[in-house]
Amino acid sequence: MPEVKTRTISYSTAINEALHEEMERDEKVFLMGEDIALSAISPATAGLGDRFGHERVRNTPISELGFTGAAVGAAMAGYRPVLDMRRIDFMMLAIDPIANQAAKLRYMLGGQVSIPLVIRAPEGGGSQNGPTHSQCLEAWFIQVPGLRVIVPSDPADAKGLLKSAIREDNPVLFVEYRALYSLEGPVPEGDYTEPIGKAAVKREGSDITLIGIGSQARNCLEASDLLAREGIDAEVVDPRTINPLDVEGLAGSVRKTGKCVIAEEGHKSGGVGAEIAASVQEAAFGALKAPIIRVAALDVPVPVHTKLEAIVLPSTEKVVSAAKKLLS
Amino acid sequence: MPELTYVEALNEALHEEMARDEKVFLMGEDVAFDYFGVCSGLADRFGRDRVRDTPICELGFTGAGVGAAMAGFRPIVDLRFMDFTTYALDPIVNQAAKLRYMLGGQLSVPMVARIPSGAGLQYGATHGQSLEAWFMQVPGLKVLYPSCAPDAKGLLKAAVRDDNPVMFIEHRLLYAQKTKQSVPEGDHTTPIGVADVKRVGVDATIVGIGYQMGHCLEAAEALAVEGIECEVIDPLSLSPLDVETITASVRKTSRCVIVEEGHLRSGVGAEISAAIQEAVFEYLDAPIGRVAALMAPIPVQTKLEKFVLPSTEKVIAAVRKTLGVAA
Amino acid sequence: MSEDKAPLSEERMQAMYRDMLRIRRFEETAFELFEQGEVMGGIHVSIGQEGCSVGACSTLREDDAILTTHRGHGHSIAKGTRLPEMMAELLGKATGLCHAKGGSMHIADVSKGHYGAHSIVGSNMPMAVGIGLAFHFEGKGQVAVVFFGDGAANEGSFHESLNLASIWKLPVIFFCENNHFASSTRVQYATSVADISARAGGYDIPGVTVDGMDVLAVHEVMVEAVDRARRGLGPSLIEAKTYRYFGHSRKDPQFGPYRTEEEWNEWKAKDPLLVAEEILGVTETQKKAHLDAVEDELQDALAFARQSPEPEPDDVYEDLYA
Amino acid sequence: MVKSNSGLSRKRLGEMYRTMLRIRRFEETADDLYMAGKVVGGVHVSIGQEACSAGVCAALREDDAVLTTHRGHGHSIAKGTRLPEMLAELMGKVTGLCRSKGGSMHIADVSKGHYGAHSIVGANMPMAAGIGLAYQLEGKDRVAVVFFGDGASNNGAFHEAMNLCAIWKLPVVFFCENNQYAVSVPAEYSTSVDDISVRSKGYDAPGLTVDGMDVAAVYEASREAVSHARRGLGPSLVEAKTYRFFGHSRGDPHYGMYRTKEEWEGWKERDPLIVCEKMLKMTAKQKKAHADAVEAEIREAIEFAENSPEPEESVALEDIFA
Repeated sequence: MPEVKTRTISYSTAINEALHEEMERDEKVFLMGEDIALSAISPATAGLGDRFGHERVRNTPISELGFTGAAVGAAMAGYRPVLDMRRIDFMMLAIDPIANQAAKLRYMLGGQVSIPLVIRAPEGGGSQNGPTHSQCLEAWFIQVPGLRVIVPSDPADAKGLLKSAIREDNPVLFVEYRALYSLEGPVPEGDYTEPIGKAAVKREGSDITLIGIGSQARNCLEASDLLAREGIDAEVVDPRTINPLDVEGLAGSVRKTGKCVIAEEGHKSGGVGAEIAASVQEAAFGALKAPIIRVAALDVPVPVHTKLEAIVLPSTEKVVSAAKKLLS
Repeated sequence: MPELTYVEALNEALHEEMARDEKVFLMGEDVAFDYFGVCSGLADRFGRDRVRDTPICELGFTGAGVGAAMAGFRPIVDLRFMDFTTYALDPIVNQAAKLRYMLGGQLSVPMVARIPSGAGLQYGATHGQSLEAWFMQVPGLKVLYPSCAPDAKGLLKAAVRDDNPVMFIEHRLLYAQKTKQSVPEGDHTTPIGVADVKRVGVDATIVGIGYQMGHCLEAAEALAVEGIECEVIDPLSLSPLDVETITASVRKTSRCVIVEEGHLRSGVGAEISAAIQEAVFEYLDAPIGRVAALMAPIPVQTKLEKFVLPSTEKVIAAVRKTLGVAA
Repeated sequence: MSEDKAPLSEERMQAMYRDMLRIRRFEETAFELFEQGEVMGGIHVSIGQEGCSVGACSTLREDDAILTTHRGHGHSIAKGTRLPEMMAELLGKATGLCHAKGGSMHIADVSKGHYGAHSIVGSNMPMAVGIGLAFHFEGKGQVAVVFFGDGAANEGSFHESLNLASIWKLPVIFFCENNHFASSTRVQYATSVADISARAGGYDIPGVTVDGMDVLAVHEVMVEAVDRARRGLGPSLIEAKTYRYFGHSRKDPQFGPYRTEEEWNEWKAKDPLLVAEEILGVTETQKKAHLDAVEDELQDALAFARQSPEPEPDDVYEDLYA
Repeated sequence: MVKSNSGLSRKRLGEMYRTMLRIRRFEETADDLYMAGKVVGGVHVSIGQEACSAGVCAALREDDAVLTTHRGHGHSIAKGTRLPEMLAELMGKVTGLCRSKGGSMHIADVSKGHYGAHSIVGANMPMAAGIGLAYQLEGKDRVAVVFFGDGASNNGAFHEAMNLCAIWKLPVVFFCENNQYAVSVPAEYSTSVDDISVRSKGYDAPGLTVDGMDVAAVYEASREAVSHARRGLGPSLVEAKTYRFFGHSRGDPHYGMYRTKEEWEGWKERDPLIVCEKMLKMTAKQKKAHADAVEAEIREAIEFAENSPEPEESVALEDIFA
């Protein structure tokens, strides 16, 4: 296999590059969202307005319902809109066009249209933004047939999966974790994509499987380092896509280790971890040696106060202690 | 004990609660006229001020419900189709569920959202969804889903009296049921957060959500003929979820199937399954099974709709699978 | 003439001026604390918009309600919100109005009729309709005022709320502070009408545009709207043209990326405090007396906030369910 | 309210008459089939509103787009949707336009520029904005028309979509069929203005109200609005006052529940077919010729639909993803 040349860039730069390259490649791709034309406010879209003009990098009024529905329409009519939702919390005002229209139209219309739409949805806590600006809501969209949901956890996946998302002929919710924007990592040079629907083993191990979603894949990697110091060899698996969910990819690791911790930033009840736990126990029941444990945000809103927020959100330490509990 | 249909039970609860507490009022599209009989007689009895038709503006009137609740009233908003809540999620998820918490307990939001749900009427993908799992992930909301007349009445009364926002889910096919059931006399409420064992058994536990309870009981009936005794549990309240009652049953039976009408992935069954295996892993003799809508939108065509939705036959097959017995 | 419509006494006008100063100094203090890292979460200061807050709230009774936005310190103070507890909220203390769970974007003091700052743009308008509905039921002549920005006027919730309030003749005043920018997006780009108040015609209600830098002008149009609402004649839409001297939050400077220095200076010349000083003929002595009093109040508030304890870990579970 | 003048050729008006008759007979047939238990899912017929469908679509080119509502058979037919496949859709056949998965509420024939009936009230307007945006980006002079009811005009989606189209000058015509009732709720109760078209002022766009029972008047108003859009001048709001002679769906009768017999009869006298027949001074023979031709077409469609196969179960899992 030829050596892939890489360089180190941040998660937000990786997203920015993917947008540049895809807009360059396909003139049907255009961006819409609040404040996206102003580089200072949106690093992920920095420079795009200058390069491609404000027709294709289109500031919108604060009308989430309106511009999301408009994106569905433009997609039906053959364009490939990429929306910037700014925060997933604001999507609460735009769920109808996403869940009732984008996800279902192709099906309801018997395949007459497709909706090649990408919704970039930054989310997550850790910056004292409080209950309405810190939510992680990706679990909702696993339940909506017709949507793809992507949850990249590092710069290379962010770029490769965003490029795939833009080329995908179906509506994609592309979740970006605000806590990861500054995370740096190796990213291949040139044009590459990552496959949608395929989990990735981020670290191989044999004692326990740590499944981390988005920001928590990072915490799982950190946790695996800490565990290694105590002689525990953890495997870290990142589903990368949660709709469709690569159940086999996840169950395969659990069959090997027999133990599993799932970490996510959303609330525990009804979270992504619930689905993964339910499907993994169905698929790998015979291999499981212990219950699957979920590490997630506590079932309370995310408070503003730094200390309280830290109590509510998951962390590397919480992953470590969950793993140790299973191994004890 | 009086005998009531599901619709009559809901209707009685509304009459009684509106008569009991003048802070209770009802708001929604066509509530004064009401197609289904749930609101029968309310407008005549309590006036159009308290039984308030709204324009088609789910965002507006649900938000208004939150505001009225903040100011001390007890609004009941009628969202007509669960699918329409997609327009009203901001006031429900970002406001009603969080306000008390964000404001450090300065106020509460005693609002009930009545949410008729459910497929099976060939209304298609946008008029029959079951989205209750969404609300389970929102701390601050309570989510109730009664499957029969007595629970419907007792829970709706409890919901109206609860000081928190309650998503009260109803099912359109239950509206259509003409069978009457005994409902406790007088001012009776059903406790929120307590599951109900609808049938006792030892071989497998079936957890049925809302309308699917009917399929579960039919399945249990059919399996009993073959000597398989199922315990059937209705959580009644999805949030808070009574994990204790469910796991107590699974400790006894060691096998469990969860049945819901929502789509499989990340549905109510996912949470219940994850919670059960976490609590009583060592008692389980087989993987926890789930019966749910297939991962396709609900098609209009009758045959296709049936294929996508759960059914008594699918429940029976799932129970057999968990027991390792062939049909 | 109703009590609302009585002419303003000299004393009341001085009090209004003082309230604007209180807001200005509170915001300046808050911003300093923010830059020093003492504030938890983000803040959005309303410096430049004090004429709106005070002009509007000076027409309200204590049992009237307000709802505001992420940029809501000014309205909060003008409505009588307790400063020490408000400051404590900003600093993330257990004694804060919201027990450190809401922060700057959710300041509320329900005991003073302040039903909260709401951080989702547009979300407060339907809630205001509901509070107006409750007031309509109560029949005590209470009024709800909802503050929102030019950006929110393009949200669907604006439309639904004005229609509802109009058909039900609810005592709600929709007060749009058109500060010309939704974050970085200029109102002329995002909004299809020159005067947002023109949208009132779509709901058959009065709509008026007023100079938001002139506290007395704001007061005057509010008196009309409040009177109308109290008499059961329904809602009004008021648009106050104003300007925020600071950036949207911390990330953007006062001018540069999306507005010019010239524009900024033009508006700065119309500073609501200067305008009021001129109209009221505030003397230097009066000004100093006001400033001293305000400073004392702020220092007390800050001391209270700083001395207050942080919340306990177990507090995360408090205040969720009633 | 705009009334028609007689600047329209007999031939053109005759074509519109034929379209209206095709709609009328299709819907009567659909209703019969529904009562006979042959229709899958619900149907909402537009009988009484045919002049809106025929008048608007007569002003469109084949490469223009329409989006409609749950009550969309009329618009579909007027835009050229294939009748056999449409009837097959209603009857749950795999040859249906949507392969039996959308039913009456989601009739679409994208090959004819029909981007779908949309069953969530209000949802089609933002989508129309997006289609308009696509047309603008393409630089072709195509136009999108979105049909909606009086009820939808109170939905936030209306507001956001109108504003977007106005600020971006998108080629979209908002055509409101004010049939006086949102299910059972009268427009005069639910809507804060008498003429919904006045709301266009809130977006600085042209607005007018037209007699929706007069196909020539609808055509003229639409031609104006479509031409405005085609010339790149942005959206218009056209309101047609009309009436559905049937109930909302099969759950409610023609009158007696929420509307009176007198009101119903008053509108029935202005049946758009009768109005048009009078304008054309149609003879009994001419009428029969139209009726016979339409009957033959409908019979063929029924035959096609009846003879079409039901879908295989596997169809339920197709068309989810492209």
